[in-house]
Amino acid sequence: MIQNIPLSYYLVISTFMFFIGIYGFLTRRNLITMLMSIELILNSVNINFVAFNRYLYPQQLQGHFFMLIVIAVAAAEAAVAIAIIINIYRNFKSIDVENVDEMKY
Amino acid sequence: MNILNLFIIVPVLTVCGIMLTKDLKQSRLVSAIGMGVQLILAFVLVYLYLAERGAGNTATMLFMYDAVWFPSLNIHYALGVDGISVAMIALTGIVVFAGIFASWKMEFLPREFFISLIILATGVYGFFISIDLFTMFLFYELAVIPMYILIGIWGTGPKEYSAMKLTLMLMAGSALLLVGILGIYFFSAPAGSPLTFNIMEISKVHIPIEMQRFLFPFTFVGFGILGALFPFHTWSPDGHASAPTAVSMLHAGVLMKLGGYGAFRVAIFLMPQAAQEQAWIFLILTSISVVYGAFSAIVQTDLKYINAYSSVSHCGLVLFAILMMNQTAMNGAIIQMISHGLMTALFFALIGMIYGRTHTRLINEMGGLMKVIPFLGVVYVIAGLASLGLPGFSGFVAEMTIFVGAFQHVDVFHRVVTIVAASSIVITAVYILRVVGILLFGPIKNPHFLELTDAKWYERISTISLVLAITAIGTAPWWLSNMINYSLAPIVERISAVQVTGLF
Amino acid sequence: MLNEVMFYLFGAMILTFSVLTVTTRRILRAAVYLLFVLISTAGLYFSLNYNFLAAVQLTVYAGGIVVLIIFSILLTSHLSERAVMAPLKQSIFSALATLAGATLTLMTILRFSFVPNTGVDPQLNITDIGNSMVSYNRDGYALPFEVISVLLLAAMIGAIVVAKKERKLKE
Amino acid sequence: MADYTYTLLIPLIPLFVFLLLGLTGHKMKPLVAGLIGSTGLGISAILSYATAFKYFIGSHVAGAGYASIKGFEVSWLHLTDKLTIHLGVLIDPISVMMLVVITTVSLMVHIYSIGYMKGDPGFYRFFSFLSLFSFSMLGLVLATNIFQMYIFWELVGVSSFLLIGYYYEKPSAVAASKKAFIVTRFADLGFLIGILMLSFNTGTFDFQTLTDPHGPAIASAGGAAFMGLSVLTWSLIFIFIGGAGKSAMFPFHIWLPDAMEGPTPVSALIHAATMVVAGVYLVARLFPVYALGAPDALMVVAWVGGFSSIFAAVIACTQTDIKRVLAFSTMSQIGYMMLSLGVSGYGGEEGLGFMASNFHLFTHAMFKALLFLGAGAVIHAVHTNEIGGMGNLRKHLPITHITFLIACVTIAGIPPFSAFFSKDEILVAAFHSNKLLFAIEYIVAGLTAFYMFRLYYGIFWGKNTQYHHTPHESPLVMTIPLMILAFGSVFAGFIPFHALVTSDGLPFESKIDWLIAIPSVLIGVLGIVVATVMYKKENPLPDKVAGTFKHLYKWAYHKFYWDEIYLFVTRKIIYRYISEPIAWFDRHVIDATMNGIAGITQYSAYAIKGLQSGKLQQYGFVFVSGTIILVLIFVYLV
Repeated sequence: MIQNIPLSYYLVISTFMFFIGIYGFLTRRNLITMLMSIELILNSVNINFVAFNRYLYPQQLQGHFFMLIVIAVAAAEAAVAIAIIINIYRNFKSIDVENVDEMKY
Repeated sequence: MNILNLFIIVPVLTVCGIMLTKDLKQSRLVSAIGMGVQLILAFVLVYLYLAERGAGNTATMLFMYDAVWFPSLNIHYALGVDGISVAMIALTGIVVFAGIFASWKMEFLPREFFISLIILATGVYGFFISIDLFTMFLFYELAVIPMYILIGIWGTGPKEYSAMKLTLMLMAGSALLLVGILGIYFFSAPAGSPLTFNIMEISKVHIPIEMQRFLFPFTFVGFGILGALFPFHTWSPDGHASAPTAVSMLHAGVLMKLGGYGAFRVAIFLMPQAAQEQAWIFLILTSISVVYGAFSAIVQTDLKYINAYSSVSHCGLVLFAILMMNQTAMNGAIIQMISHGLMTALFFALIGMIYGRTHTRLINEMGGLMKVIPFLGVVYVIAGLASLGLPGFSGFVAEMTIFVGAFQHVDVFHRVVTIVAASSIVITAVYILRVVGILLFGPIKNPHFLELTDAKWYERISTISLVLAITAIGTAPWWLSNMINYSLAPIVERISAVQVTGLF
Repeated sequence: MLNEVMFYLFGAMILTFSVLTVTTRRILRAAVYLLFVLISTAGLYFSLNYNFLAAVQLTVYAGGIVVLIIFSILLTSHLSERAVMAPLKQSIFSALATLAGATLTLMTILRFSFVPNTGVDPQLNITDIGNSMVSYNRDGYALPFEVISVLLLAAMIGAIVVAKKERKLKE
Repeated sequence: MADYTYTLLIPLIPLFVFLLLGLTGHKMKPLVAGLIGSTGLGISAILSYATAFKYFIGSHVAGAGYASIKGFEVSWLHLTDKLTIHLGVLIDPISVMMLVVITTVSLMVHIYSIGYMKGDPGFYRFFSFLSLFSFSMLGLVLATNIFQMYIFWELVGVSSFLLIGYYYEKPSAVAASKKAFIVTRFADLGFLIGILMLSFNTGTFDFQTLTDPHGPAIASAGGAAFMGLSVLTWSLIFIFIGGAGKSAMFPFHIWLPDAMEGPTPVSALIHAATMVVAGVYLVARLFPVYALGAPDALMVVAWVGGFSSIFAAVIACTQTDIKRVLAFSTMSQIGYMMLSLGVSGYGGEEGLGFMASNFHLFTHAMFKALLFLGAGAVIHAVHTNEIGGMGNLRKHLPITHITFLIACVTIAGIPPFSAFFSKDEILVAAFHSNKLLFAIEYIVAGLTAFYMFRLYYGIFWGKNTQYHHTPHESPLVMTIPLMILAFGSVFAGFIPFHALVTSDGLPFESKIDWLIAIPSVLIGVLGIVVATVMYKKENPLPDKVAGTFKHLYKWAYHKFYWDEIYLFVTRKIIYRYISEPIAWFDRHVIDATMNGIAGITQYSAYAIKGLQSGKLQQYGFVFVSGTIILVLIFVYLV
């Protein structure tokens, strides 16, 4: 069964996903794509939780619930973020992150 | 109930009372009553103090009160007074009282103004009565911070700039001071016994000389900045010029004395060896202060600047005398603090009153005011004469005590700085008479001045109370001097017990 | 065997679509690629025998969040629009930092040998999960559940307030 | 020993009057204020006369000498273990003599002022200041110790300041008062330093201890040396600087002519009879110390006095403002007194100069006050100070004329008027000590007679000047003091000073040395004759003489440019080259440094705030790289 696939493989996948998300966050100019990058990051973390739960402590449920909570947080975050993005769009007529630097200093 | 606690409680109650008031009339009334009570308390304290001494109480500090308020660091709310602090409290009482009357017509945000003013006064009272270094520092900060608000909101001219400058420089002083105080705290306790902030406890041990050498400059300069030590005095002219009348009065009259008092009570008293060693540096600085301030005052054209520079000169004399470290000079320093506090408060009150009438502080635009506002004119002349050290007023007593004391040192260095400092009495005469001559005498330059009215009753209360105090000290100095001398004796004994071969 | 195939398949899909998500110039496509990533992740969960999680992943993430994102894309962009890419310098530095981070993490992970607990092969059913979610016993998660529900409520209200058009002051 | 506690009242009554008039005077009728002032002073005068009578005659045991007695003393301020400032009254020959002089002149001036100041809006103020001055001056002469003297010395200075600046709306008066105060203040600094040195070395302020010939002060004469002179000598020289400032000795004399801006009675009281002789009194007070402890300091006194007397006499010959002529004459006469003290020795016949100095002080007070009050009457009548605006007044002002003439004859040293006696003693003392000084005094005697009669002729004879309204004689309230003082001027010379006021309290025999007296009288007469020839009738002679000594005349007329030198020093050097640079330095260097520190802080803040760009991705990049680096450090390197 799953023993054929080592735990590290999952971790490798989640690591790559995580850093791809970070790369996206650092390079994409569109706020929504940045948001999507964050979703990637969160998702990669979820994979870790689930994999650890499955491999190391299969009789327990912590990983499950962490994942559920992260999803909930991700949903909440997405909702708020999109609300903010829409508001920004309304004020700046753009959602390019380069234009949104009023909050400096 | 310890009487000293009242000095904190009464202002706090007054502040609460002001919060309940609605307008200028009510708030100034409450302030006047509160500070009047405080003034009476101050006199009661003087009386009780003298009575205790008369009854043969020889303890260094009287009316001690002690409560722990931060046990883990051994910080106490420790109170106690000796003759010196009693004298300073009486000074504060008079100046604050006069200050309230000088701001009788504070139309703009009166409640907030009086609250800030009284918080400041609380800080000053607290500073003078506490004998715990940390509590002292706390009250010191409490006195300095409201200054920013008072100048920044109710000031004139470039008030934000001045307020910022004053506060920042004084805060820099506080920072140095904090280093000094913490250093004293950590290095004063003998091995095995708990660390303490209590001055009387610390004075029983000797801080290691190496630490003293390091900590003394921090502490002395920290207090010295507030005492307008050259070259850290530049906040004073700007700050005073921008501050509203009562604030200038309190600041020059009382707050700057915190510097002198602290330098004496903390820096020199607790670290006598280092003080003896390093005194020469600061003696040079202070004698520069004295002469330099006076010379600068000669060419100023703004009344408040003149007075601010004169304060630099006079406060320089205070620190100068403290550094002479003998009983007579130190006695003179304390009297000079009180005397200068009263005189300069009187000056600033008068300047405020004159400014309120003429709407200018530039002496070149004024002239002949004696004719139209004789009361203020006469009081101004009295203040001027007191300031240049006329016998019969407090300044003379203070200066003469200082000079006689300073002259007790036989070496050339001390003689030279003494003579340099003494020469300020001539320069002082020059700038005082210049101002008086231009401002009050001569023909009236501006026809609009002919319509000016003389002092109102509240202005008279303010000025007369100060003039009376100045004259009282000037004509009967012995009670003040003896009161101070009694308390100075143990301090001087401690200082002179350590004879260090300094540079001179 | 099947598991292995599924794992490699989903792993490859995840990586591919992740890369595509962050590199494509069309924003709507990026959202769709993201959807694929999420679905592939759900596939991974299936292969781990965690059906409930996979279901949640599909419904909430793929069904909820992605739809939300797509809506907002439609609200704020034109479909024909090509996303502006970051300047080369920024891309290179980001890539370098990312690569360094990935290398570092991978080195850490791979150097550590995890010892899987192979003794049990739990058969989880939804009832157990539901019970422990609302249980307040030692292994119960009632409190986090409540907390997260409050958070969701707050986020919802917050999102509404933020996104609401400000009323004109002068009417 | 007699009880002299009541002498305390002599200064205290004027103080009370000062406070009364100062606080409530503006509500009084002017005349009431004047009367209160005069009455107060009158009581003081009577008490002084009583004291003088009691001290010199009443309780004196013949042949025992005059002791110095402390009538009263309280401790005022405790300074060090040894030094305590006391306030009290000291009764000895010179203080009693000064009491008489001050109260007499002051009383005359008070009465005179009731007429002179009539109608002035500040009438009460004038009288309260006069009382303040009287109080201070009396306190000064009664001082039991040098510090008390310094206290009253300053008070005297300030009363002088207030009275010179009495017409405060007149800029020249304000300037003059300022000048007087600051110049004397500068000299007082010397006095203060002198006191500090003296008291430190002797451990006492007290005059009785200081002047005790076997006391610590004189015993310390040999002490450490600085520039060849002992500490005692230096301290006494410093003290003399203070005295020279008050007494308008060269080079501190510049304030005195300007001080004539004050009302004339003030000039008579302060700047002729009393305050300006305070310097003489100071040296006389410390005379045993000077004579026994520091003869070098005494030489300084003599030479400063001698130089001042001839310097002032030369200037006086050229001035045209009558009050300024009198001012320089005062300076010249005080120079006489100083010189006389300077050439004196201690004890017995040796102390002739000391006696002569005090004698001259006494007679000078009488005739100089008379001259000033007479000049005041003239000014009152013609409303100008300039000699050019006067002339031929003898018919209009008969009483003033006679009394003025008496005073002029007195100052010229013609027997039997009082100054003849006192001046003769001075000349004798100088003759026995220093021939050069003696010669100077002869010249000064001639010059004195010359310029006084120049003045006299200029006012009362000379050309017929047209006046706007006919000058009329002053009221009785002004002329009676003139007559009383004239009486004093004539007969004061017969007081046996050598039996009363001597350096060691013991009387000695003194008689007129005709070999010296007759030439001096002749010189005086010569001066009068020259003045008569030149000025009695209007003639071109004065201009011709002035033309002959053109440069000397010009220099003397401009007071040898001392005012200009002082102006240069104060305006240019102190104001322009010290104060302004310091003020500039304060604003532009020290304050700029502070502002610079603030500026640097602000600049760095701006520099750092660039990092806070608001660019989300930049933050993200920094965050990620930072995390990587930290992980690298903490996981792999540490």
